[in-house]
Amino acid sequence: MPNQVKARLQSNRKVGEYHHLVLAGEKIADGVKPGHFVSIAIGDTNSPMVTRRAFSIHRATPMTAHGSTLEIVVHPHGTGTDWLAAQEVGTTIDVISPLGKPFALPKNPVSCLLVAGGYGSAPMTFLAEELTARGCQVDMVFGAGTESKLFDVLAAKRIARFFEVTTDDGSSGVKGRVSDVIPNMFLNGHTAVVYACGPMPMLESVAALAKQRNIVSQVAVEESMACGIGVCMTCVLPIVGDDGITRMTRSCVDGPVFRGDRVRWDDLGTVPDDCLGAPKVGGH
Amino acid sequence: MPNQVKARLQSNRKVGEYHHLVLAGEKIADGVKPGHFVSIAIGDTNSPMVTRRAFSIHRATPMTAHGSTLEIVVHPHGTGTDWLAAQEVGTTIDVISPLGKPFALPKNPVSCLLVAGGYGSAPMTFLAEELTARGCQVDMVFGAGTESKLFDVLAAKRIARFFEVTTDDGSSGVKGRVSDVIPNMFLNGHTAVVYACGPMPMLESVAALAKQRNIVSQVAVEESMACGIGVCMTCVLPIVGDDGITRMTRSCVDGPVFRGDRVRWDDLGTVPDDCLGAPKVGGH
Amino acid sequence: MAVDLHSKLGSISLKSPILTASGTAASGKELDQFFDITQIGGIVTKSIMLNPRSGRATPRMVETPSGMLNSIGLQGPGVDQFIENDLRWLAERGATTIVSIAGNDAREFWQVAQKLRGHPAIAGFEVNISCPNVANRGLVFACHPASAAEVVAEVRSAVGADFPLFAKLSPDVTSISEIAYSVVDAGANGVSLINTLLGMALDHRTLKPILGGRTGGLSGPAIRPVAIRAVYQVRAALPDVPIIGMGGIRSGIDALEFLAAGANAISVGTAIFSDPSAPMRIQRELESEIAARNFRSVAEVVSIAHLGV
Amino acid sequence: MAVDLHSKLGSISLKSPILTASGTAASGKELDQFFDITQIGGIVTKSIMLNPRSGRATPRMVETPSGMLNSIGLQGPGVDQFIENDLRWLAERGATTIVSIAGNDAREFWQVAQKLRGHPAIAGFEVNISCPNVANRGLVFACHPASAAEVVAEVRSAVGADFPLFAKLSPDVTSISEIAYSVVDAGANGVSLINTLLGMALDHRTLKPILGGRTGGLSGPAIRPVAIRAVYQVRAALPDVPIIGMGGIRSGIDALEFLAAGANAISVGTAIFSDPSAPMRIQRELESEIAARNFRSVAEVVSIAHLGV
Ligand SMILES: Cc1cc2nc3c(=O)[nH]c(=O)nc-3n(C[C@H](O)[C@H](O)[C@H](O)COP(=O)(O)OP(=O)(O)OC[C@H]3O[C@@H](n4cnc5c(N)ncnc54)[C@H](O)[C@@H]3O)c2cc1C
Ligand SMILES: Cc1cc2nc3c(=O)[nH]c(=O)nc-3n(C[C@H](O)[C@H](O)[C@H](O)COP(=O)(O)OP(=O)(O)OC[C@H]3O[C@@H](n4cnc5c(N)ncnc54)[C@H](O)[C@@H]3O)c2cc1C
Ligand SMILES: Cc1cc2nc3c(=O)[nH]c(=O)nc-3n(C[C@H](O)[C@H](O)[C@H](O)COP(=O)(O)O)c2cc1C
Ligand SMILES: Cc1cc2nc3c(=O)[nH]c(=O)nc-3n(C[C@H](O)[C@H](O)[C@H](O)COP(=O)(O)O)c2cc1C
Ligand code: FES
Ligand code: FES
Repeated sequence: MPNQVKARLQSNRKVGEYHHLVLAGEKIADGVKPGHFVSIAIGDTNSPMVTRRAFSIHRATPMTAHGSTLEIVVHPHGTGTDWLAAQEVGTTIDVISPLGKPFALPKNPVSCLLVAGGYGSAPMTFLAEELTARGCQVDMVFGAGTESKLFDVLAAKRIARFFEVTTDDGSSGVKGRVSDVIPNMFLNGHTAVVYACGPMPMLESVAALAKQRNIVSQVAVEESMACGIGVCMTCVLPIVGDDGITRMTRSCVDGPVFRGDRVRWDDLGTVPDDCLGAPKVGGH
Repeated sequence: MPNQVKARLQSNRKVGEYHHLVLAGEKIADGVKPGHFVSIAIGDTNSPMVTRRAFSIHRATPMTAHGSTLEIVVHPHGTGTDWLAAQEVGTTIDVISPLGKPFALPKNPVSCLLVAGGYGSAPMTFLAEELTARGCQVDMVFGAGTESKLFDVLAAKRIARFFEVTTDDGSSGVKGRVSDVIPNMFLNGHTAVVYACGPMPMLESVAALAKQRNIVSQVAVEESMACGIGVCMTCVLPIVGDDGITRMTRSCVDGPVFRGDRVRWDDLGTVPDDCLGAPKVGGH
Repeated sequence: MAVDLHSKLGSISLKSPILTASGTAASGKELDQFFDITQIGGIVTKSIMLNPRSGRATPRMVETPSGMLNSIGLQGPGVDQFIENDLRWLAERGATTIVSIAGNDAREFWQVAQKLRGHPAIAGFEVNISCPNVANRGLVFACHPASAAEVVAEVRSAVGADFPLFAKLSPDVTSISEIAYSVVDAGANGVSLINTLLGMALDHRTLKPILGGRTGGLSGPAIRPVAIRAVYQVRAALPDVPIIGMGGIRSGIDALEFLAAGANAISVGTAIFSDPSAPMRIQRELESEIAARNFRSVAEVVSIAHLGV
Repeated sequence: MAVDLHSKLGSISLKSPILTASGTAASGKELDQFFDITQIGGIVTKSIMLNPRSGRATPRMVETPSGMLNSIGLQGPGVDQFIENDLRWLAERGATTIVSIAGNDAREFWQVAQKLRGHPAIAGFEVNISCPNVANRGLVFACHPASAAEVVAEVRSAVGADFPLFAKLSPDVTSISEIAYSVVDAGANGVSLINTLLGMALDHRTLKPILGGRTGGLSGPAIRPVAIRAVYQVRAALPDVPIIGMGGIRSGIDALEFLAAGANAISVGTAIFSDPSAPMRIQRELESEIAARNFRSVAEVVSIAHLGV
């Protein structure tokens, strides 16, 4: 059950190309699990920006000195994220938390690989801790275009058994993409479950690699959202249900985490003909 | 010739219900005379507020340590003025200065009465100094609803020969309106020219009182403006020209200062039938 | 001073004039997490069609200055599922419910209405003849008096005489009053004004339309002046017809503007996206705006802009 | 990499696609204090009528979310004064000039055109058949194909065959493509899209319409998605007709969006009010936006949104 909280911006620290924000407020950390996200209102009541912005929860800490806190990682690259990254400590931020379905955790202490692209690493150390607490083995791989777009590498090094970094330009770790190193990590780690958060093409490749090896994949997708709470039908993508039927499914309430093998990767941005209620010829 | 200046907010001081702002920038004070006004853009380039805001120039000081400076007095009571009053020292403000036609100054050293209502006192000490420099006698009267809406009283006391204050609630000076004290000040001061800046009803009464005694009146009107530079035709009011013909006249370029006897006070907010190009029956 | 918020929408009496806008509140369940949906005037549900419908391809949304474009394309579960899940929940919850219905042709409207007629949970119908998110602009019934009237007549024949029926109109017409006449003439008890304006935005990288549906519906504060004008015009043309006003309402003063222009009730839409509790907040704000002007009831302010004009 | 900004607007060739929007730049004299008006594509002058005209009562402006309403009502000195003062100045200044003309009936349009025909300073006419600020909505010629065509035909007969003539259309119609067809059919070389949307706002204190004219025209970024849609639709319907696009343009990327949607040139209007040098700034920004996408000329980006659709 999400709470709408007028939070206080406790800290705003630039980390590479991102900003690490700490938000404090009553109930802001209640019920938060790895994979949950928050939505944040942009600007004042007269703001020309009428939709909220979504951010993965990096960390949630109930009951600190300043009440509960919640941490996010912001990549400023548009009007709203620029605004948020520019806010000063002390400002009041309208936050709704938690939103969405979190990562499903394995019942048994199995070996897990956590794959992140860019700010997709935001929820990963949080997830790694939960998994470790359940006795799971945790391996991790972070990929990014360049070093300044990597986040939380030190924490990952600390918590992961095997940890790899890839960058497109080779400025850090292996030059290349996460998909170049994942196969070996699957082998060395005897991976049972792979978790991924990052750009859609990366998620697709992770899901494909996992499928080849019958590894369960859990991917956190990123679709454009207007409401973030399930009322507008903006954030849908074609997902295959337990009944084998494909539906245009809301990623804000039924996701953002989906099983990788349930996402119709080839049909993203379309409505597959076999999708429930797909348009007849001539379209809707 | 107006300059568009990216000015630096040098100081922002609350004075009663107003904010006294000092703006610094190259050329910002060039050619400024009492009665000129500036226009200020509100918010950033994505601002939902698409029109500028107009403010009388309180003071203009070419060539200080920080370049030229310009001072205005802001009454925060709407989205734009609230925004401006809330800006912090150091912010960049987009200012166009100077705009409009200033107060006409008498050729000879005559006796002048300066009448202000509310923030209408902003340009008055500036005007008083110019008049004094020309050897004119300067009397002043400031009126407001209540004491906290009076501005610059000390400066006025210093420079004026006779000075009166009126407030509707009697919290300062005479309880009542400026029009209650003006007749006596005309007498005692042997007023030849009266200058007025403030709410339209006040300007109307000043113009009427002046007319009765064949005193020349110069009033700075306040009409809602979209452009402030003469291109949009928003800020018009019915003014009688030298040729005796009434025209809907732009207050941003042909005003804001008009001779009181040229303003069609009874017809404000209408288009008089005898106005040039007035609509036939059925309207435009 | 307490304000009487009760509103009469034709034969429907509402706790308050604040409704949700169709398609921005689903069926109320999600919003009920943020405020008690039984405490506002009512819920107008997402337009429902006969069969399950996938809606359009993504992207379905673009933010624009003080507004947004959407091209959802009436995604929904179909009327049977809607009755079984959404309507049942609304009934149990006890929320005043206005059901929005849509169809590809007049017959489908009739079929949907048939299935819903007489359902105890339904206080009235909003007939969405103005959705811009259809492949064929010709399918925007509200663009033509005749097709608009035909649909309304069909629905009327299905739901029975004088069951509350509101026709939702499009602002993308030469004369909205003309359309309003025709739908009232065809049996609508009232009209809902306005649906979104047809708009488009291009992707700054590809320079192609962003939306999967290419065009989309413009909503939010940006369109409020158009909506106020539409309500004012239709109120002037049809002095006694109940009007549900909407378009960019995000505060109590906005809501008051619509009431004064002639709306008997108002719907909150896009504002919900930035503030899920907007309908409740706006209801509180409206109450104090009314009180601040020394009125005692909503009834006193409805259409007041037309007095002495 | 240098970008070739030259634009062809039918037979008019422009230094750049950036024009001013009629009624937001007067006749260019005031703007010339802020930037050299001969360095942009051209000036579209305030719509001029036969006789001096007072315009409507004040207030004439309301700011709205990301836009504004105006009810100026075509205030102007009349065509004779316009020729003697404004046109003379523009001629001396050497600015490319498109003269916007208006009238209360087709005959007045003809009379105004007669007086202006053949004037050496005039590169083309924009026929304003879409001003919403007229007492009688029936007078908005652009709302009806027949009346729109009639006015255009009259002006055509006055200015002589194939002298550049642009009909300025209103978005407040059911089908803007239909109107575009009819005016081109009647002899317009091209169309200007869009004029303002009819809107209204109420005074929060009195709860009555703020504007002296009650209704007004909505302009500014708020309407940009409607304008882009209109340009895209008309370009799709009339692939070869020159289009002047406008509506909420305040940056180079906005201008690029209009060109890609199908405009051959664009007009900057409301943006001038917040930034008098906007046309020049937007021209610079447009140049770098085009270069950043590795295009070499304006011609390459015009209508590009329609490629492979
Ligand atoms: C579940 C989820 C988790 C996310 N986690 C993070 C995170 O941890 N850190 C981070 O920096 N970003 C994250 N994003 C992406 C972030 O929400 C977008 O970058 C942001 O909304 C863009 O806003 P803008 O104002 O910068 O861009 P604009 O282009 O101004 O946004 C305009 C509109 O489009 C929507 N939009 C645009 N791009 C995206 C996108 N990629 N995803 C969703 N909505 C979009 C915005 O919400 C807004 O409504 C996440 C998105 C989702 C859906
Ligand atoms: C020549 C001139 C000199 C002025 N001098 C001062 C001054 O020294 N100090 C001061 O505090 N105010 C002054 N004003 C008034 C000031 O411009 C308005 O109070 C201000 O524009 C209101 O903006 P807002 O955002 O608070 O209100 P809003 O209601 O948000 O303004 C909306 C729109 O209406 C216009 N508007 C609203 N009220 C007025 C008004 N009274 N006059 C002109 N435009 C208006 C605004 O410019 C804006 O375009 C002056 C106005 C003029 C014309
Ligand atoms: C995402 C979205 C979906 C909508 N879906 C519907 C719909 O299904 N049926 C309908 O009649 N109107 C629909 N509308 C229109 C709204 O009900 C409303 O008429 C319009 O958005 C104007 O109000 P607003 O500015 O407050 O949002 C939708 C609007 C949005 C933004
Ligand atoms: C104050 C004002 C006056 C206008 N006067 C005219 C006019 O005289 N003739 C005309 O064709 N359009 C007129 N317009 C409409 C503009 O030319 C333009 O079509 C419209 O404002 C949309 O562009 P914008 O959003 O960039 O302003 C006027 C617009 C404004 C804001
Ligand atoms: S963003 Fe509105 S339903 Fe998911
Ligand atoms: S404000 Fe535009 S002409 Fe005066």
